[in-house]
Amino acid sequence: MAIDDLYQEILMDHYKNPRNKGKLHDADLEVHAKNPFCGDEVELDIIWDGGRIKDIHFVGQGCVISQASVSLLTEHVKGKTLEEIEEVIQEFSAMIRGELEKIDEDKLDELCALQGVSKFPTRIKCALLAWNTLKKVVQERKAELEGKGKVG
Amino acid sequence: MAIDDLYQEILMDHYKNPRNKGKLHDADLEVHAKNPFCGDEVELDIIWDGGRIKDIHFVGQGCVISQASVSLLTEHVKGKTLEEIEEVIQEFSAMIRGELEKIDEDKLDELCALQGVSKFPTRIKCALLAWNTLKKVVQERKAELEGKGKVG
Amino acid sequence: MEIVEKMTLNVDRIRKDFPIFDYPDNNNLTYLDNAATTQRPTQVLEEISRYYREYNANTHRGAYRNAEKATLAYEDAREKIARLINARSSREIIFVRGATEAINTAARGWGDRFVRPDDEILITEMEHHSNIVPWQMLVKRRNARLCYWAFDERNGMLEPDGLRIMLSSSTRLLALTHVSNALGTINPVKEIIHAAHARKITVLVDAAQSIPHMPVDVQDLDADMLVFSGHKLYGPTGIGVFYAKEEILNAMDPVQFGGDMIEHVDYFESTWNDLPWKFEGGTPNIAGGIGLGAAVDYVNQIGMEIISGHEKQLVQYALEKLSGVEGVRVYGPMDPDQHGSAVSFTLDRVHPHDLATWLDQHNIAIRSGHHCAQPVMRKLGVPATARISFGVYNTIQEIDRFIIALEQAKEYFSKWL
Amino acid sequence: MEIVEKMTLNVDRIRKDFPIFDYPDNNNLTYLDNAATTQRPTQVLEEISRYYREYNANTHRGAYRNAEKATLAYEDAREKIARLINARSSREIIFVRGATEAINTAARGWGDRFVRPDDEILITEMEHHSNIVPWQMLVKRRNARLCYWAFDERNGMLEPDGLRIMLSSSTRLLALTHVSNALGTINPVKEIIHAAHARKITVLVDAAQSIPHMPVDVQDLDADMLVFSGHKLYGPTGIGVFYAKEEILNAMDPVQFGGDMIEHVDYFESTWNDLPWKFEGGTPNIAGGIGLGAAVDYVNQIGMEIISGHEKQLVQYALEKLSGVEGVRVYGPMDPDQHGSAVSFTLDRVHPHDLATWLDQHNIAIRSGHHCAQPVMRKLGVPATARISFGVYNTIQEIDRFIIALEQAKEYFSKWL
Ligand SMILES: Cc1ncc(COP(=O)(O)O)c(C=O)c1O
Ligand SMILES: Cc1ncc(COP(=O)(O)O)c(C=O)c1O
Repeated sequence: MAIDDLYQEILMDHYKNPRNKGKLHDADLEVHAKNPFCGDEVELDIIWDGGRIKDIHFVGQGCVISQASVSLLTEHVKGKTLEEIEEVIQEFSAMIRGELEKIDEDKLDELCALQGVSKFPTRIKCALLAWNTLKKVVQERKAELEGKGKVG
Repeated sequence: MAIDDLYQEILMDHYKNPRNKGKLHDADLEVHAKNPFCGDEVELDIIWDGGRIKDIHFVGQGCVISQASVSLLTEHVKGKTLEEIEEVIQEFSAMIRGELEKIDEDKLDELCALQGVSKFPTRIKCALLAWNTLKKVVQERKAELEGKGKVG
Repeated sequence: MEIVEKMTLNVDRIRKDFPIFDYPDNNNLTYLDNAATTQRPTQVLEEISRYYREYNANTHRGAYRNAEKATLAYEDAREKIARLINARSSREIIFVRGATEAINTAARGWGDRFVRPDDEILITEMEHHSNIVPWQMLVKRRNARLCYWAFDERNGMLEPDGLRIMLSSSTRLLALTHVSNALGTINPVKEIIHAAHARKITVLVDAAQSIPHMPVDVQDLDADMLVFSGHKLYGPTGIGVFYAKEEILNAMDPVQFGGDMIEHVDYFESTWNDLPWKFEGGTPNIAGGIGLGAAVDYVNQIGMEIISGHEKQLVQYALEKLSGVEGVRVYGPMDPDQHGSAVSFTLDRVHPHDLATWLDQHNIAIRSGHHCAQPVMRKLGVPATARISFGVYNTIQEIDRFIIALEQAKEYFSKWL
Repeated sequence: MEIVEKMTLNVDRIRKDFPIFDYPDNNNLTYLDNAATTQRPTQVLEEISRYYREYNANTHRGAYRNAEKATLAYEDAREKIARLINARSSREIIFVRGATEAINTAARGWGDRFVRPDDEILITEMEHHSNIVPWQMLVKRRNARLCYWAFDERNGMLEPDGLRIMLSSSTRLLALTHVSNALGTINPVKEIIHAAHARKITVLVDAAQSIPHMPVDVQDLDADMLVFSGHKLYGPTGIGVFYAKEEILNAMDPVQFGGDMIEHVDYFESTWNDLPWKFEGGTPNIAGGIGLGAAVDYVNQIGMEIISGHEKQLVQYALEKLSGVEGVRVYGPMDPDQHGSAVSFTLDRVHPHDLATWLDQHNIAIRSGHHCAQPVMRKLGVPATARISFGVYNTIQEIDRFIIALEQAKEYFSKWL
């Protein structure tokens, strides 16, 4: 449990130079997530392209883990389909919770930089804050598209 | 702490043949006392004669200790002045609570039969139920008479 | 499907888990007041001690390891309780001080929100004060009405057609006890809930006297809300459970406002945290929750079916023996299948309180009084009863010892009376 | 009159009383999160254990010896608490779960009864959520108004003329913290109460952060109501105190209805038991009460003046050292005489949560977050702060260790940021 396992260089870089940060003014959707116990806040702005995320930005403040995690999230899900995103969320969450026996580096790619969080249980919520919110968003989008008969 | 220390013959006799039991229909005052934890209830009916209790009866149901105690109370305070009664109440309560070094047998007389209660803390409330009520009654009577300038 | 063998308990081994029986001053204690509170096994005490000595910290808020450990242990206990009563999720388990606080939470959080003027709250005549007074106060606040479902004083059973008579179109809630602490009656709550639901009536079950003594499955019963106390389930004092279906908890208002139950606090408005924390304002009884989790482990390890079978034998034996004592009157059902682990009785001409003192001198602890059920006493026409009640560690021999002492008490007092 | 010598504490000996510091996995723990919860000394744990192992029984109801013993121990703890805060009588001491439940009890039992439409409730901007949200909800229920007394963000002190400005003829209650958990500010509650009483305004003091750290005398302060939590005073979780003057308690309505708090229960009406039990519905946290009594004995045996003096030294040292670290910003008063045992700060460019994790790796436990005081954070313009807070067992060496680790953290993170 060395501290460097947690604060990997990639994360520090994303914290310092966050990707896709700032409001998307023509967003289809704007959702807020908040960790009531530490005050971290994140807003996700999303533009849909049918069953895909066409663009995604975030606004927020918080610790290295939560901010790097959401910055990586935006990079990782942009352009993906709802199904692909669900798969990543599932895999990523399992990694963070320490439930994966073997991490699929191909699938998670840069996200692997957050694998150290699993050894710091007090930080799991920080890493998952934006992801849990996105999970709900994706579910709702799927339901919406199904309602319109546009999915499948 | 033999059981016979508690259940003295005098008490059994008062339980079986309570003195001054039954309503006093021309009472000046009727007060109720209740032990919420065991359901024992006692009603005291009192006729005043200035600063004295002229007559006192009780109605109630309960255990040997509470009923013998109130029966003895009526015998012991009838005809006494408020000051005398306060003194007995004080002495009696101290005996029951086990706070007396030496029991004044002259003063307490038959009431000494209840001294075993001090060794049975679960029964102290039973023994004091009627006495605590009488204490308040006497205080109020004194205040009333003082208000009328009749005491002293 | 598990097959439950009709095993008998190794009570000798179980008694060794309970330090109270080894304490010299207690001198061979026969403890028959389990309906008031049970004893706690070493396993529970050690778990509490472990929390305080090894990882004591506040929950949910800390950014260091012991805080996380404490949070996990506390939330793990919640999971254990959810499994014990087969809740759909641990979000449905709210930690409170005990059954009383749970019912008060329901009356404020659900009642103040959903009970309208002239609505009826139906309770039974055999409720504990904790399942009476919160509803008396609710109906006063809401201008609603309280109604009673009567029981038959001859056998302690609810009047069979009571529900049909009592349920009206304005009945909003039925709150009733699973097992009566004053009569021992086991109520057929599953059937009752079914009938109430047919009329869209919400049902709260007071399981304070059933959870410790028999398997209880909230989904099978389809209970909307259910409450119990940890201290009657071999757990610590100051902890209990308010269970309610998730949709009910979502619709209800929280009752304790403050730290941990909020999401966002602005100057004039606040929003609430997710379930179950929405209902847990302030630092919780962390050691209590963890201890209750250990108590659940303890009963699971023995097996609730087995505990239940053991206690049924004790109840059956006690009912038989007590009925055989001349001058004894037993209240409640005489059929052990309808009788929970508490047996209420009176002995002619001997007041229950005198009897209790007499038995205490023989190191037999029983309860005397109104058992916080004054309406039951009034109905039975007695000021008080004596009550014996069983736990996993009680034995047939203890009942024998109690019966002998009871006979002696009768003899002692009849000398005089 | 006792003469209090300015003794210094033998902290080494005191640390031996706290098993947490001996537990190997805790590996030389520096515990600086005492404002969240303190550690418990062996003396408290043993007293709890003694109750469970030797005389475990329910209180107030039993007719056997252990029930009486348990009742006496529980009521004796109440006496100890009455003496600790110099209450007129133990009837003024109500056991609750903690400060949060105490404030909720005041808001329901006093507020719902006495607050009228358009009345004002005045609180300060530096309150803990537990002293904000119950009043937000009360004013909604009663159509009353909530007002805030501002503090100066530069020094964490209440605006000096705030009271004069804020108090109006419709102010009914002032609820304020004695010591702020987020800023450390010690408020001059005695003078404030005096000014409020001149206008017949009732005052509730949140003493959660003062009782464990300084002598508090309710008669000297003339506080109408005062609340605190046992777990911050070296006592168990799940127990705390609601103090109010006897005439206030008599006038208030009870809030928890059920067993033990009633005198008489009829079908539709009930009457209440005497004080303090009128407010204690249901089986109480008996072990918690007894444990809190033992905690009071523990602090008395050391001496509250001495604890207070010791902690003042720590605070003074911490304020000095922290201010010396470049990039650190300390909140709240810089004068140690106006600063309670909690010190809040931020470190430039390092988020408090990251700092806390970093320190945790060095076995230093601090708090990071909004400290359940979101309005304070908003006023300071930060999302969160880091906070260190002291107890009787902390030392100057631990502060040194913390400062060194803080410097290292700064270096570590500035490598990147
Ligand atoms: C049937 C029943 N309901 C409620 C209660 C109240 O439980 P507690 O005092 O633990 O809140 C009891 C216990 O006395 C009980 O027997
Ligand atoms: C000032 C203040 N008030 C109230 C509370 C609430 O105390 P509890 O969580 O023990 O109810 C706290 C503790 O967090 C506090 O610091």
